Amino acid sequence: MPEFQEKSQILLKETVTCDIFRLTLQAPAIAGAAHPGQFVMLQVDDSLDPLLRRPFSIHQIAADGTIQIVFKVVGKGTAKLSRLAAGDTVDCIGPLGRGFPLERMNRLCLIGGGMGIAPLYFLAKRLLQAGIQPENDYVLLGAATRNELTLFADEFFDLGYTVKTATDDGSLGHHGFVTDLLEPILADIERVYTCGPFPMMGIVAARAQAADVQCMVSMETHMACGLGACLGCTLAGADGKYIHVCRQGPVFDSKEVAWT
Amino acid sequence: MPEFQEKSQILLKETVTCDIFRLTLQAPAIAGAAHPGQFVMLQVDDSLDPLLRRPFSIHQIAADGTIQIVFKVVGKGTAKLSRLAAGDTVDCIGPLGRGFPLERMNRLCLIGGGMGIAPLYFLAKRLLQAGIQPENDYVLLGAATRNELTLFADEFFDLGYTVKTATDDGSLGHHGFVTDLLEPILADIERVYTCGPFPMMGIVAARAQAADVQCMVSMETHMACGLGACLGCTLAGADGKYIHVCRQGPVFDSKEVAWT
Amino acid sequence: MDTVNGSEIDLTVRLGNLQLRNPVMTASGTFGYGREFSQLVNLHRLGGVVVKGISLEPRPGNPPPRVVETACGMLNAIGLENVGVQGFLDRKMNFLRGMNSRVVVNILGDSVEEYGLLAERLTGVEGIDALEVNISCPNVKKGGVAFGTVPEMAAEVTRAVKERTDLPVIVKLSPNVTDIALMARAVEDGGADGVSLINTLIGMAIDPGTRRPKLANVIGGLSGPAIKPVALRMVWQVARAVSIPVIGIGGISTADDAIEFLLAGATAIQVGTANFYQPRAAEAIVDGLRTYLSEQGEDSVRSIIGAVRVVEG
Amino acid sequence: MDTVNGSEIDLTVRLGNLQLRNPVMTASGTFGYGREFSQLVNLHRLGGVVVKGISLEPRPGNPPPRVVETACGMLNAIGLENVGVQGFLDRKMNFLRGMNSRVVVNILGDSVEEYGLLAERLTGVEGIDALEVNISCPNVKKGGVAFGTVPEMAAEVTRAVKERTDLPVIVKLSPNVTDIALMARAVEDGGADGVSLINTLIGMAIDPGTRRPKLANVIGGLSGPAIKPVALRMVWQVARAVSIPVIGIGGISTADDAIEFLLAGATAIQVGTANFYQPRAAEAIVDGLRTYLSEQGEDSVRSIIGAVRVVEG
Ligand SMILES: Cc1cc2nc3c(=O)[nH]c(=O)nc-3n(C[C@H](O)[C@H](O)[C@H](O)COP(=O)(O)OP(=O)(O)OC[C@H]3O[C@@H](n4cnc5c(N)ncnc54)[C@H](O)[C@@H]3O)c2cc1C
Ligand SMILES: Cc1cc2nc3c(=O)[nH]c(=O)nc-3n(C[C@H](O)[C@H](O)[C@H](O)COP(=O)(O)OP(=O)(O)OC[C@H]3O[C@@H](n4cnc5c(N)ncnc54)[C@H](O)[C@@H]3O)c2cc1C
Ligand SMILES: Cc1cc2nc3c(=O)[nH]c(=O)nc-3n(C[C@H](O)[C@H](O)[C@H](O)COP(=O)(O)O)c2cc1C
Ligand SMILES: Cc1cc2nc3c(=O)[nH]c(=O)nc-3n(C[C@H](O)[C@H](O)[C@H](O)COP(=O)(O)O)c2cc1C
Ligand code: FES
Ligand code: FES
Repeated sequence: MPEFQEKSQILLKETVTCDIFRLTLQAPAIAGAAHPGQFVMLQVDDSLDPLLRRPFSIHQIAADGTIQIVFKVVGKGTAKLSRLAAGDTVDCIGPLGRGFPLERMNRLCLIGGGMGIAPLYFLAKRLLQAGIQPENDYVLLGAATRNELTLFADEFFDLGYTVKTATDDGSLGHHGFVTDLLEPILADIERVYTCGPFPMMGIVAARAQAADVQCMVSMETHMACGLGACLGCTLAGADGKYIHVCRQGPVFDSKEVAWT
Repeated sequence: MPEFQEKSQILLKETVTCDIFRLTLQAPAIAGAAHPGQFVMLQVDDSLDPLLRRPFSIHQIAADGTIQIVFKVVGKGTAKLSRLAAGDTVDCIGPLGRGFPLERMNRLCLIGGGMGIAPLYFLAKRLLQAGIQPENDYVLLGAATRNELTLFADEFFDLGYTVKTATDDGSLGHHGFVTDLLEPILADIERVYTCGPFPMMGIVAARAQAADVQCMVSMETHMACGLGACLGCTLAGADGKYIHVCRQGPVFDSKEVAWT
Repeated sequence: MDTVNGSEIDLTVRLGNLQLRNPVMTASGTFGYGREFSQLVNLHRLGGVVVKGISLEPRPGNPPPRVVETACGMLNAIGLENVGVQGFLDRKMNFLRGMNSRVVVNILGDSVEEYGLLAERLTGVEGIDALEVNISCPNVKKGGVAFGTVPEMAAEVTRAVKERTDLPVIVKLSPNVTDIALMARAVEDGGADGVSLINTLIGMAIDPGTRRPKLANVIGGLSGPAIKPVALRMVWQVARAVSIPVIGIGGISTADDAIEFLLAGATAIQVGTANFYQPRAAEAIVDGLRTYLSEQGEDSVRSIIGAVRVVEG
Repeated sequence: MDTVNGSEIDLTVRLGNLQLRNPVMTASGTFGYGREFSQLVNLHRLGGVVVKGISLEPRPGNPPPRVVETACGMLNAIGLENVGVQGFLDRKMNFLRGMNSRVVVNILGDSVEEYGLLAERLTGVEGIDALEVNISCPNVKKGGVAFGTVPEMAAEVTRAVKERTDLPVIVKLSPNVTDIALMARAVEDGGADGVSLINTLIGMAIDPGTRRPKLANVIGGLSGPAIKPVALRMVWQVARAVSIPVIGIGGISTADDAIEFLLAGATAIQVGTANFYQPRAAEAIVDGLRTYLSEQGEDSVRSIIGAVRVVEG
């Protein structure tokens, strides 16, 4: 699979909430090769603190050679990224990893929690191009509160999907976990795609597996390289062996992952 | 002597050349206590690379509680500082060190080379307040080329001083070293103040000492703390002992310094 | 006792007989003789101040350049410049006595005898609460091998100091050894009341342009955040190896850093290089420690000492 | 031979019998088996690639988390996960043979015998140019003490490998020792054709919130720019202590870093952690080296090896 390193100019910086941002990056080579579920490793500048690149899912690509990422400020690296402005440049390696399978299936369900929503939009768009009827498919989105969700919910809705939301504080949609929205519709569904916090994906995986529905999960770990070289990004696999998130994943069948 | 640590907002950023900048910082406590020849230790942000603060001479203070610094981009720290904009904040400790003596004397000569010009402007202004006749005093300024010099030369001129310039490329004033300008006027002078590269100050000191003219020099070394604590900022003194630049200096009588 | 959210949080710790109001001290050589920071830091809020290493006679130190910045750290080759024990007593103690914080005097020598003599001179002086013995110095009589790299030599220095003083004796260990726990046990056997670690790692830097070492002394001591992981590992190893209190040092600049060392088994910590770039680091750590304890529902800092949760294989 | 400004600059260096087109290699464990970087780096431009450490049998490695970032560095506790010697020969060598760069296989074992067996298996394989012996591993038969901390054990491993191979044998030293020059001399006496250093410093990190070590393995290896000053100092000490070539490793990420090591006496260098954040670091170093030599008026990189200007007292 092709991989590129590009000096990417930030063309647009959108402020979603006070700590969630969406960047549009000029990255034609990466955009040209990207597949939903893949990610990029970003370096803000040549400062050695923080030292390592940070992984971000590709949120969207466009025909003009741009990619988008969405990120939340959680630490040093993301704080620094959030201080950049349109016109600044970041160093971008990608597209990395194995993305979501796209073969034709009826009745899909995309479940995103928090920043896990990011890769699902690229997936949702690509599925449309593959000819899938979005009105029969569900997009379930969860977040802490309303303003982390409205932008994304609207965008999935505009694609034609049936969108349901859940917030921890009840400010939008269901008051509770996004996983609660899955139970009532699970019977209809042939495949679940999910990305979000580990416990959330664990619940989704358990429910899907119980109902014998295929479930694709996008995993997160600490990554030093993103290239399969450091062997740092392991998680426990269901068979007792370790799985390597950056190269074998980040997308796995939920049955490959040890959830406890 | 009072010292303060202030979060200082950048009120104005002036671009002197492509790599020389002047910042106006909101630092009322420091401005209120500063003396010409003193310096501040600046920290750009809480990143650990670069780790240490960087020393900059106080170029000017104003009654509105601001100070100015002038700096040239020579490495990581100054590059980072140069990327800040008005509205950004830096962490500032000062005023530090022992500044220039100001007792009334006739016929002074201020000699600045490169960024060594910075502290001399504060000195020149303070000397005026002390009632000195600037037209009898010389300001000799040297730099690599014209555009590093015009702004400063004009400002000293506007104070009423007799200003002479020298540039390495001959684009302004004397084509050669600023030290060449000293010889013809040295006989008239009672005290020389100088700040600039070590070799330049060495020549100034030698000529002044030969003519029995008092010469005050502002020294530079690597500083880790600027507070007299690390003992890292030593230079060889004329008496074979070490002198500590941050507390005993940065201003010394040229006779205290070992110039070879 | 300090109060946060209505509940009282006890920050006091004991190093043998010595009680500290809180576990946050400043490290030798990075805080001068206290006074240098008095305009910027509230010295009374610190647990203790360890002064710049003192020798029998004043020392001029090494030629410049003496300091150079490295990635997230710095190298220094100050060469133990100091005012000598008499100069210290005459000119520095008066200010230090005025602080509420404990005063620990760091000592260094060229021979076992010098350490003993220094201990004698500093004992019985009002305002000196403890001695910290820097054994990262060359033993001139043993061909310049550092005291801190040979267990027997380290133990001998410790005994020599203990014989001449009734002050608590903290021995400061050098990290430039294969087995730090062995060194710690040696000085414990020598009678040390506590150990502090780490001193600087030995490092070097070269200027490609001039091809010269960046330090006139060629090699120097590496300190700062860069060394924190090594320091923390050593503190953890030593805390499990000895039963005397351990003081953690190395790259500490935030409350989280300090908490890591306490969890690893340190009874107190020292802030070093951070004083240079953030003079208020130690004070901020005292505040941050209190906030952490309150958030974690602890009423005493002592509850977190050695509380790292390690599942051993 | 490469040409800059019309003049030819010779970047070749020799490690014993082995000639490298330039002194820039990639370090074991940081460059996979080469292929992982093939999309981003021109592998043919490198002096050599040292592959991830290989053991007799495949190893699963340690449980996660295995890596954590530190100030200007990182800790890893990969636990020497690897495909085993057979898996390596079957699945990895083919790609490596296609490169113009030298292939060095890094080996590790639990016992002296394992090292010997590995050497045997890897000798006579087309495309393998040298062995690098990682002695920072615990000697299971000697209670888990690392081979690399005891001179006799290090020498024994070296001899065992030399007896079973005619490939150049580079022994990779651990920095977690009191006297690195002693270790280097021991492996030189054991017959090593070269030494490489440093492997990682042992470090630790703790999460204040959970009070758990950030690595499941509790301790791990510290690498990256943070350790460069220590690595450079050790390379300088070793280069003066032995007469075999020295390969410098530790925090190298720019041409200036590499030049510091060459000046200190390294014949070649390896780029480790920098590959993670800047995959093109090694390539950029080759370019930067050439620019530096040309600016300094040197026509061969060999002129700067050991050329640091130290005025000894
Ligand atoms: C494949 C993948 C895709 C991702 N996509 C997105 C995305 O689209 N949007 C988004 O906001 N975040 C995403 N993340 C998470 C993002 O990488 C982390 O939030 C970011 O690295 C934190 O960096 P920091 O310096 O701000 O935080 P730090 O101060 O380094 O740490 C803050 C928190 O982030 C975790 N973290 C730190 N480094 C990493 C790392 N290298 N990998 C994973 N977690 C880390 C830490 O454990 C800690 O809990 C993704 C992670 C992975 C592995
Ligand atoms: C008392 C004093 C007043 C100064 N006033 C000014 C001023 O008004 N304007 C100005 O442009 N510069 C001034 N300097 C110099 C300024 O501090 C350095 O240019 C700056 O620290 C370089 O930082 P850097 O990270 O950009 O460069 P680095 O990458 O750190 O180094 C680049 C060069 O700067 C030198 N340098 C690095 N750190 C220091 C340090 N702490 N002290 C001295 N030199 C250092 C290095 O030796 C090197 O040659 C002053 C220095 C001192 C000691
Ligand atoms: C400039 C400087 C001078 C030092 N002087 C001494 C000293 O005199 N005696 C001593 O025991 N340690 C000395 N140290 C070591 C520190 O006390 C401390 O052990 C070391 O710097 C590690 O801590 P840090 O990373 O927080 O700085 C010095 C360190 C620095 C940076
Ligand atoms: C993730 C990782 C894995 C490593 N694996 C090995 C290994 O298998 N064998 C070995 O000899 N060294 C290994 N090392 C050590 C490196 O080769 C190198 O010696 C060390 O990281 C210091 O160099 P650096 O600071 O440039 O990374 C590893 C280092 C890292 C960071
Ligand atoms: S992140 Fe390095 S192997 Fe996956
Ligand atoms: S800079 Fe620290 S004592 Fe002068």
